[in-house]
Amino acid sequence: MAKLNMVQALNLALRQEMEQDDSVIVLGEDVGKDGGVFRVTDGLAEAFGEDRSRDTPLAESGIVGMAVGMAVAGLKPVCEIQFSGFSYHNFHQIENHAARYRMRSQGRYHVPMVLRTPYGGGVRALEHHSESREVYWSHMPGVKMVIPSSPRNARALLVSAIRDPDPVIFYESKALYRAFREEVPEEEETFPIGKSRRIREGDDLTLIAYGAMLRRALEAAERLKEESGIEADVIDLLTLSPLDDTLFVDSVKRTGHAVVIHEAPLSYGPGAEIAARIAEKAFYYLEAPVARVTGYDVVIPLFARENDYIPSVERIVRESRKLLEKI
Amino acid sequence: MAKLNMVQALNLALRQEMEQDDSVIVLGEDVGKDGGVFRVTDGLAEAFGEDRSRDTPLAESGIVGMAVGMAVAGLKPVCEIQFSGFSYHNFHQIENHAARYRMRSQGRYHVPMVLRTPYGGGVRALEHHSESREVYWSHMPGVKMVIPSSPRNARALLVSAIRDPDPVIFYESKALYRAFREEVPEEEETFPIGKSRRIREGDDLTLIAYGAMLRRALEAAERLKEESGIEADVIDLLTLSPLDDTLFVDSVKRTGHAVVIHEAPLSYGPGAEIAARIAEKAFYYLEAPVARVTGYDVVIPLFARENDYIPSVERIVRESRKLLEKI
Amino acid sequence: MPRTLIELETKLEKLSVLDEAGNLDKELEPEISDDFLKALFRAMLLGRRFDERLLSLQRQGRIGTFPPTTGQEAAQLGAVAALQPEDWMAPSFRETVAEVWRGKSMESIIIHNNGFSEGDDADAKFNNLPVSVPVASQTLHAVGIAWALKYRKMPRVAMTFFGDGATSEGDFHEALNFAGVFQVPVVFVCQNNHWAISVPLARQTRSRTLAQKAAAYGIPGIQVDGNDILAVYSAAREAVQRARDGGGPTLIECVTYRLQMHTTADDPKRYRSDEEVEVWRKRDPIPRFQTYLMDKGIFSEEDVKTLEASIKDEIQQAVDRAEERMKALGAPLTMFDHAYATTPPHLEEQKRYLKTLLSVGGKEAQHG
Amino acid sequence: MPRTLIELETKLEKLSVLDEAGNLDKELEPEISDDFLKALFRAMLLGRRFDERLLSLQRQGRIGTFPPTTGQEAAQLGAVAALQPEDWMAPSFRETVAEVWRGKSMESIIIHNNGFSEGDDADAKFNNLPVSVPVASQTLHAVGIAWALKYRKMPRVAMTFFGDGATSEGDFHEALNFAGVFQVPVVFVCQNNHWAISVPLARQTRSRTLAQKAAAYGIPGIQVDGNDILAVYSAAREAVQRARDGGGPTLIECVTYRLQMHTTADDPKRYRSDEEVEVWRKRDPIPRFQTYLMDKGIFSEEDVKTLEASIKDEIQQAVDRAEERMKALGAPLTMFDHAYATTPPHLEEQKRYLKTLLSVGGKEAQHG
Ligand SMILES: Cc1ncc(C[n+]2csc(CCOP(=O)(O)OP(=O)(O)O)c2C)c(N)n1
Ligand SMILES: Cc1ncc(C[n+]2csc(CCOP(=O)(O)OP(=O)(O)O)c2C)c(N)n1
Ligand SMILES: [Mg+2]
Ligand SMILES: [Mg+2]
Repeated sequence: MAKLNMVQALNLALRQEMEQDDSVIVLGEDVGKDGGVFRVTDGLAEAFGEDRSRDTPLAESGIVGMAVGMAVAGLKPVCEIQFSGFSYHNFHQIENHAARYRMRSQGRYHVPMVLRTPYGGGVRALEHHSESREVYWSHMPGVKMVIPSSPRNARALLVSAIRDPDPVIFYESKALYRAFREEVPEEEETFPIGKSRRIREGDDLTLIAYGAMLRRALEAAERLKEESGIEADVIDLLTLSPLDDTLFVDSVKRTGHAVVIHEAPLSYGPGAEIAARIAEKAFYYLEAPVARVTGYDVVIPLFARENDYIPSVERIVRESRKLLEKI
Repeated sequence: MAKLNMVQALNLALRQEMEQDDSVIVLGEDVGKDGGVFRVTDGLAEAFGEDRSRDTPLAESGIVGMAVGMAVAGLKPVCEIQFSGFSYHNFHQIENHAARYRMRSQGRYHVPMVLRTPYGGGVRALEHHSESREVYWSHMPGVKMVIPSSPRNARALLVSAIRDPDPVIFYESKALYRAFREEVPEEEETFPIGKSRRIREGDDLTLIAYGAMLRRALEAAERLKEESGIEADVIDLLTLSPLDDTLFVDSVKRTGHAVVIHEAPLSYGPGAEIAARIAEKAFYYLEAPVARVTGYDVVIPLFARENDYIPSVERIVRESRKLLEKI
Repeated sequence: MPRTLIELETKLEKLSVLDEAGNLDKELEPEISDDFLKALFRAMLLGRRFDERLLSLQRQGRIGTFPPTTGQEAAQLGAVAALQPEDWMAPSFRETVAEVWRGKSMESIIIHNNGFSEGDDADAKFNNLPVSVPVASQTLHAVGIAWALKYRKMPRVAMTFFGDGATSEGDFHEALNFAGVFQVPVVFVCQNNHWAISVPLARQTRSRTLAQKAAAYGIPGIQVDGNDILAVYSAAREAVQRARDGGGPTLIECVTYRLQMHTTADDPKRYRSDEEVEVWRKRDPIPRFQTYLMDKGIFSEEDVKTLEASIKDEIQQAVDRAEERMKALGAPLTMFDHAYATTPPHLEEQKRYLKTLLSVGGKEAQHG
Repeated sequence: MPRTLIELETKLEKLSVLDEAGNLDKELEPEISDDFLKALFRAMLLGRRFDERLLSLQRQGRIGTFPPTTGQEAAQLGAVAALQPEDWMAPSFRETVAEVWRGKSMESIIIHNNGFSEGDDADAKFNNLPVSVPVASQTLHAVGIAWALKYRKMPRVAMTFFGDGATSEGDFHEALNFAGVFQVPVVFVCQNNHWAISVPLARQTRSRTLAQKAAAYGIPGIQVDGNDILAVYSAAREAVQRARDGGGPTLIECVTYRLQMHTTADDPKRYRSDEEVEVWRKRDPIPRFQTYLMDKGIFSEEDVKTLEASIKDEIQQAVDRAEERMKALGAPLTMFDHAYATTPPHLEEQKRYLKTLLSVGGKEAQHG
């Protein structure tokens, strides 16, 4: 097992899938020689040829619309959209087509494509390079929405996404790309799309997060324990749609308290669905309303202020304590 | 006062605003001679000239991007996107620009535009002509999201939207366009964006709806009363963003029970935010979880089956009863 | 330089073979077997009669809204006639005539027009995409398919259809540009029927032809008389052959006219004059082609009569079969069937819920 | 017809005035006053030195990522030099030199490059849009502005900038098409710097020039040597004049080269050779223009030295002022300030919440 950061882990997933299956085609802006602006596709064009890690003209709808056609014709395209802030350009190709060819053709055609794109703040980037809009894709019928939180699960989930017969939107946290390394086995590893994971056990409180916020939730859990003896259960959602509510609902049944954390804006954000599900499925166990620790309902500010926007460990700790004091 | 259907009421709003203010410009596909495929802009080109009700080439990003520029330069464009199913083509122009020029320019520029578009099912239309995706816009910082439920409030809200200094997404229910008539005063009438309305009073249950579903909620309330003596408070949201939670939270504090109804899919739908807000602000009053009566998490089926997708009065009644039995 | 003109890398041409009266430009006459010519004529006539029948069904409330094809038969058929079944077709929404040529049953079309997804089945022998309503969006799918064909070294091509209005969409631009850059085997067939609902061509673009838009992508463009099936076929055959031979994409503009309303929900009197329609009625592609066949001596007035009768029959049978089949359709639970390869738990749950609703209340429980 | 060539309605041209060595084509020399020529030269040199300084600030961690302009000064300045202050400019993200010409302070640019929205202020005398990061999207805003100018019968024009890569985006296509149809006063300036990050022009489009894309919209297109400020200025002045006179839009392709990295986060060694860069270094727009000015006898080596000193000073002052001003910036609550004209209740609530957070924990409460 090698210790890899998330960029390397994703690269490993792509490389191995491309080796095994020549229908896997990477395409996007600068994914060829340049290896992607974050280097996730580094070396793929050299290893597999330019057609397998295909630089495209600068047009997101073109990339995704072309991928839809490739997928319908039997390939497994993995598109890279350079930043999720530019994935709105291809929104109609996903909503109107990738998500629907199976239904529209009564099952004759389907769209086994992946749309990888970096999301989220924390890397001192320009406007449009730091936002979180996972709800747009999570609410969309016909697609799946996945957000890994570590090198190892990123690799396993990307392999599963590539093999999935339906379109998968795959958000990669820029803040996590090179944040830390993890043992990632050389052997094939997959992780089922549509399953969440318990990362830490505790009976006092349930922390629910995904992507970059999972790490903060874990740190917050450690501090809650150290500073106040509070034991938090931590759930990593990993897939936002279809949403696996079994683990967090069970957890809340034990803890009676939940905090959901995300970078996306509060209103109509992912936390709303989590809170609604918990209320629906664990109402009589809840001792306080689900707390939402999230971005604010404004565009994430330019980078000098972005850390005041993104939920901090301190803030998670504070809201968790507040929640428990209410008991 | 004339009795107008919603199409006529919207036309009145446009006509009067255009009369008063020559910076109001209607633009879109077929809004000129044809008067719009639903005739909302009927007669405007004749009355005000072709430049004031401007047919454009067939390109939604073009329409909206151009409107952003017009608005920045001091006009008040009112775009029509022929069906909300094609508004994803201009998604990036709203998310990346309309919603941000004020912020990006530190207040120097702003975008006083309206994007009108028909949404929702119930008129036996083709694919892409029947869906509800109001969440996409409601979650988006920097825009406002309005959905009227009757001719009179449609007219008043459209006037307010046109005068609003910020971008407003204005969803018009196709099912309501010609569903019924209402007295609409000739004199100017506005309705504040960001305010909900109580439409019916009752102490047993709160029904929360908007757009086409408001009528079904009201009908359900009547049936609940007649058949079971249940008195429902009915709240018409009218604006989804910024969301006015005061009325429905107060209501739930009295009734202890809430049902939220929408055509949009369940997961990450508008109902999730409503349920989360109620839990946050009226937790200790809630006697049961907020019930969500919504579309399913699939693309709305072609029209032969659309009525099995859209919440029916019967279904609202049933879920309301179930909720109260749980007391 | 200094101040010089830019030379284009590919040709932009115009082509016409049969004139309005059916007179032939002998030099340009394509070689087509008599049987194939007759098959084309039958398909044109069938397309026309089926369109008329759909219109009357719609007026009787027996089908929903649909987009008529009358007047555009030559443009559609001339293009698809150049394809093999295993070639791909990515239609827009107004290619009923082309779809029927490529194995789609009229019965399915009626069922689709009644809002049943079951009408979206297709003959497995042909690689046809289902209709695509969002204007121009399917052109990119054709490019993706063509990319896959090239990658797999398959001797096949993709052909995509779209209207004059569609050329204004960003997707059209991105599709042609990608096709040019990747030199994939795709043929772009624009049915320039002069109207995008109420918007005339002159307000859609300032370019004098649509074919010249090919210059922006460094690919060949050709404008043909779209009511002249021989011209359309010649251009399509050439483009398909070039694509099959690795010569990359072509843009074909078929100049034609929509003689009917945009869809049955549209009233063209609001935006265009009867005189304009009359001018184009005289350019009807069917009589012109008939004259050619008769002049050629391979077709008689008698043949036309026999043909009309057999077509009438075929259409009636399709209507009957469709109406019979639809009686058995309508079970709402199928809405969950083709959402994903495997129905995820939350959809199973929703499906069970709807099933319960239906069982408690019967139909009434659901409908508002 | 039958088979003929399509004739275009407008001209597609190429233009060059000064060659690489600074030699003049006398016939094409535009009339420009000496003072204006000198002002242009100063702006070019200032642009170059400021870019160099930004690069060193970035390498020292004193500013964030930014897109360098070195090599593209003539393309930008030649174009904006044809505008009046009240004309509108809709830049992309790489028009720093043009922005400074049009009243934007270097101080603001530094502040913006440090992630402070306060750097997005602008000189009220000039109608400049803020930078637009989503490639090509701003071209539509320019069309909308030009539409408004025409509607208001104002004798002003809009000019928008974008790159070679931008021509692939759907928005570029929609913008040019709308501009053509509406015949609005807009000038599209493409800085073809041969690269879109790592993608070379040849993979961006198959068309030999970008100027010829104008043919798709029935508007004039011209390709100019973008490192020749006299050529750029001539073409821009002509296009601006035509637009002002009601003659509609023009597409100008400025052939230039990005001598530096795409942004400071980019490593061009991964995708292009030093040799290629060297070829273009010889075509640097600045020495060429300097030669012209010297040949013309209105500028000496001595003048250059004086100029360099004054520029160095000006830049240093801007850096100092920016660093001073930034000390007072950073209050996070401003993130709520320009969301809407009136802050809605839920944002007031969120603002209060953040205020509380900041007050209880100080900075530490917030930062992760
Ligand atoms: C993206 C998109 N925008 C708008 C529509 C609504 N619409 C359907 S057909 C049509 C006009 C299409 O014109 P054209 O491309 O010329 O094709 P034609 O209808 O003439 O065959 C419009 C505006 C749509 N289906 N898709
Ligand atoms: C819509 C969109 N997609 C992708 C990007 C990321 N990106 C920024 S600049 C750039 C290349 C732009 O190339 P070009 O238009 O030639 O301009 P240049 O950078 O050369 O000035 C890309 C891909 C973006 N900013 N916007
Ligand atoms: Mg048309
Ligand atoms: Mg470039």
